[in-house]
Amino acid sequence: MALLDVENLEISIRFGHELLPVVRGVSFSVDENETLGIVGESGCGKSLTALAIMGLLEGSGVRVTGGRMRFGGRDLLAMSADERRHIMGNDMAMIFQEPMTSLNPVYRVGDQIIEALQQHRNLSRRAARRRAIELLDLVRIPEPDSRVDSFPHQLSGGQRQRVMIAMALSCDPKLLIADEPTTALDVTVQKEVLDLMLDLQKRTGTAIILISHDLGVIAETCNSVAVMYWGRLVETAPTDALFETLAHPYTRGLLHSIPAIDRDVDWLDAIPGRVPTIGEQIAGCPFHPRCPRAESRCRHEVPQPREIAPGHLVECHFPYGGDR
Amino acid sequence: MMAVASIRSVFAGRTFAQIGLVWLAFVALAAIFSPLIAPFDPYEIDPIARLTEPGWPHLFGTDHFGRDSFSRALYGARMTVLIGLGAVIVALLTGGLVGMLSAYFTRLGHVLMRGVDVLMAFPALLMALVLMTLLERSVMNTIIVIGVVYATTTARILFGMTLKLKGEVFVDAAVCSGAGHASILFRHILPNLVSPLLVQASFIFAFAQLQAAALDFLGLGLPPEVPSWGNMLSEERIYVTRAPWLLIFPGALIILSVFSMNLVGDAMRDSIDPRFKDDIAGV
Amino acid sequence: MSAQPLLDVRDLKVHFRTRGRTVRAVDGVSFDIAPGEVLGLVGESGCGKSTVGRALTQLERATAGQALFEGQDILSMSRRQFLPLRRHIQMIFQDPYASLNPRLTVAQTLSEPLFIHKIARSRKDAQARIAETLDLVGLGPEAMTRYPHEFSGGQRQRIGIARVMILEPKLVIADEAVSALDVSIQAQVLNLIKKLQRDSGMAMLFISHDLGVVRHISDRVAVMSAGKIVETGDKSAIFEAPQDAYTRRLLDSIPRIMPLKETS
Amino acid sequence: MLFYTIKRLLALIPTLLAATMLVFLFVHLIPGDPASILLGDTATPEEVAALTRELGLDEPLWTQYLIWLGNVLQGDLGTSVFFGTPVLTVIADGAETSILLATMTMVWIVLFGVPIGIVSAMNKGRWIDQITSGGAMLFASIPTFWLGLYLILLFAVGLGWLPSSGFPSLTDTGGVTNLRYLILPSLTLAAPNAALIIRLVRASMLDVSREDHVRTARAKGLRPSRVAIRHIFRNALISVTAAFGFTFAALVSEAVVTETVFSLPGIGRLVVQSILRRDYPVIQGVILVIVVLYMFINLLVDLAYARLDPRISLK
Repeated sequence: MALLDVENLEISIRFGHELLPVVRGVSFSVDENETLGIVGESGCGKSLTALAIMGLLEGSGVRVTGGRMRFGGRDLLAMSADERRHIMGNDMAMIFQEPMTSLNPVYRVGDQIIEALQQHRNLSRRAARRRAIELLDLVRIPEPDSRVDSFPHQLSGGQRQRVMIAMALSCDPKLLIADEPTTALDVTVQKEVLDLMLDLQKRTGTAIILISHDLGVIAETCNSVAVMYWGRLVETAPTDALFETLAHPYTRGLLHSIPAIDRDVDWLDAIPGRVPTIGEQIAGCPFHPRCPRAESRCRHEVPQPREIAPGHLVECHFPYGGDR
Repeated sequence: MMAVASIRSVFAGRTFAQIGLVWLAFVALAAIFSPLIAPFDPYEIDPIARLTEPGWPHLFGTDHFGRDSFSRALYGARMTVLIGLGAVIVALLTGGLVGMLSAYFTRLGHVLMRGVDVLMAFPALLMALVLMTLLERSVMNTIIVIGVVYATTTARILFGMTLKLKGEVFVDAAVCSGAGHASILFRHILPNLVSPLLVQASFIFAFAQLQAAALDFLGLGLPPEVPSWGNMLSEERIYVTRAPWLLIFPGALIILSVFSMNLVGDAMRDSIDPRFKDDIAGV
Repeated sequence: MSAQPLLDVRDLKVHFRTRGRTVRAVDGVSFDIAPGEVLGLVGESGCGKSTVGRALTQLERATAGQALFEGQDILSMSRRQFLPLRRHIQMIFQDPYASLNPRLTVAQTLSEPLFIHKIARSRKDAQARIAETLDLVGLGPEAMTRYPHEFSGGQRQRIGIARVMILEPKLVIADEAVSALDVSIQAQVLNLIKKLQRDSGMAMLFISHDLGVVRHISDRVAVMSAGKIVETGDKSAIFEAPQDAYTRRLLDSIPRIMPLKETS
Repeated sequence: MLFYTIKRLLALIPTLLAATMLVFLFVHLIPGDPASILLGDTATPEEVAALTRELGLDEPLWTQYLIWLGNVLQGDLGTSVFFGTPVLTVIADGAETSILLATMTMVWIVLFGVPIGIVSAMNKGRWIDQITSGGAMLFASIPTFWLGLYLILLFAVGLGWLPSSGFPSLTDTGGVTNLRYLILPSLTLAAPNAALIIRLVRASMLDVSREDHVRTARAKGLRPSRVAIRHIFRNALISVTAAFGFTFAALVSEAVVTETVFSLPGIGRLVVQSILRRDYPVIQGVILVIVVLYMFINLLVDLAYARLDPRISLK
């Protein structure tokens, strides 16, 4: 059994008196030493999925309305709020997109790490502080002895994200969820932060779920990839297999939309149409209005996931490389 | 059509704000039609009918001059609307303009806003009192004084909001298109300020009522014979034990109207651009 | 490179004074753009690349240096003197949500430059030009009476491009013009910009942090770091054989997707 | 921090000077000869002439201001027309009442405003929030004097629990128990201001609770109460503190009314009475004192603000 098993997850948003499902039928699993990438464009539901796993949806008008999530064999959705909190920040930790605003501006970064430590570990303040300095050193912050007493605004964006990572790792989590952790950072810093995360994973075996809109980041970092479109996982596969087959027309379109860094292409093979918004209603396959392979069946029938190769699932009636 | 739809959406599901709106509509109607509705002349003294209890024909009873309280209350609605609107107009025309221009023309603004800072050092009612000592007690002067008092706050608020809009990309885009100062101020910035200004105006309207009532109470507001809710309270307060209704009715009218205006302002505030919420000075 | 560049920027400096400190946002930048040429200006956040664009449109005052547009120094011009030149030097902004006035319809937004520069003689003339330009950027004439909030991000950026194209400028400064868009939409808009540039023969200063995008659209590339240009060259030279250490580091940092096997 | 304090103090000087100029000009805006105005109707021509000379009233306005400012800096605010004693003494007589009243009011405001605001924010949308925030808005809509009159009617006249008016000094018989005279006035004065603080605490906390770092705090597995106090309230306190300056201004305004309603011998009532008595030196003196005090309170608020928000003081 995998460390995290998500089965048929459904998340809904309250619109007035109605609950509108915005994430549907999402299933995947992650194990120790693994990095799963979830990729998709804005509003596809990737961040909601992450928050749902972490248990941070509560109070935002958004909630899990179906499916199962098992973490270390325990049913996350059946847990009480207290039990959930015991796992949060302890066995499961999260880092967010905006390093500039994700730390509390009025407390020193050391104190914020210490707070996380003392919440789950029975440590004296002195021991916690020592551990905080170790952690800052671990995430390669220079002069951790003095940086521990800095306020967030005194650090650069990259350093703040390192502090976030140190905080997330403070209680040796089994699972780390990183929601667009490098999107706000420059490419050079992005590389350092991603390298750091993978390096730490090698040492601790932490499972990672990396959420990103950037196929490049996913390709370089993850063992397996889940492509999300309009609240559904349209393609899930080991990274190599995914980029080799590009079975789903959306996955393929997404890749072709990215201007290459090492080749000259005159015109990009762009996906036509626009990115659907989260509350929109689409009959049949959600991608059919933009899909070059769409046929009448796609307009009426929602494709179900099917396995085109071991561990390679596609939700498409006419995937590339499949039999037409 | 669009305006009606947006008013609906602002007040949808806000029962209290809706009630407030209805009450304010009543006050407005009373203000407009008071000469037609009022059963008595609000100034008419009747020494025989002093301090009569509420009943027929004196719905709210009579005061110690024997004047009909209900008629005075109806005419008082007029003062309420007059002072509220007047203060809003004065505050927006003086302070609003200063704030907007100061934010747009930085150099001028630096000087003007320092002046506003100085005036802000005078607490509102104190400033009103001082100004009233220099002026005669009249309706016009009361409006001007209250308006001027809120002009400083208004200037500050508009300064902040204009500054935010001036940094907007669409303003840069207009500059790149070649738009001049007037076009940017009045075509690009001002229309975006209308909704937050409406919210601010409703709060100024509410504050102005309380200030006017306080001035009346201190004997430094409207001339005492003018029928206003503040004067009704102020004139009759010594009879509070003998004729408590004389204070209950005008007091309730003030509270209801100010409360309604605050509720309406609060509802509208939730519907405006969140960036401007912190700028608004209100309840 | 042609004999007479359209824009010749020499030793441009833009310094900001805040709280007694001087920030040298742009510190001696020189480059030129030939008519019809696309120069990509690439660099990381805070390197001053956007400030260069803002100085060239007088959104920011230059501290020193010259920018000769068809031989005239635009930096030393007053707001009034610069006005007629604005028609020829236009800017596309990053954020499609913030760059359109929410209170104006598309037609109102697009007619503003037409009337300022006296291109349209009448309302009818303006309408025709607006419809034509909207068609050019892939929007129908029904867009005219609608407000920005009725459009998606990609469509709004098309409107922003229409506002620029309606003036038929000689030089367009695109400041992170596709950075706020989703990947699939970014590709559409990039194709559009490239097509419009080729068809109209306008020159472009394309400012971006995204090296892939810059490679795709530019003829030549300038790499900027800490207020200075560290390397300029033809795009093949910059991307295939970078000379500067910073350029190399930048290129090395980009995550790559393994070359895909074409299956279809 | 010390550097910041000094910087703020220096920045205060021009505003302070400009404000004193306005206060000085006040007497000159009143129609009539300033010396006669300052001396009242009963003054003899000799007295008028003497004061004209003393204040340099025949000199240019600029010189007059400097003379006046010099006198003020030496503690000479002129002489009360009504009392015939130095203005400073008249103000000092009212100071005890007003300071005690303000302190007691502040205690109520903090005691009621902050906790109710926190509870309101933590229960956003539930009935307890609707009652507290709606109730707060209602209290902010009540004219101070009306509330005062009815409190007197209920607790003094009706129930007879508390005195209705006046305030004997703490040094008089009764000592500290004389504070009971200030209970009703301070509650009257506190009501609308506590209401504003409730609304403000609630609004600021709701704003902060939407910030990213609160999500980080929750992701640590902290208890909701800890997140609410240590992360949301602590950060909301920054904007709440900023509002305390305005609260002081509101207090001064409403104290004028409250002291009149309860016939308290404080500075607020002094202003009103002086205006009615046309005792201009006292009016001028009180305004000056209040404006200077207000500026220093704003300075204190700024410093407190800087202490609460490390982004400001460490810049």
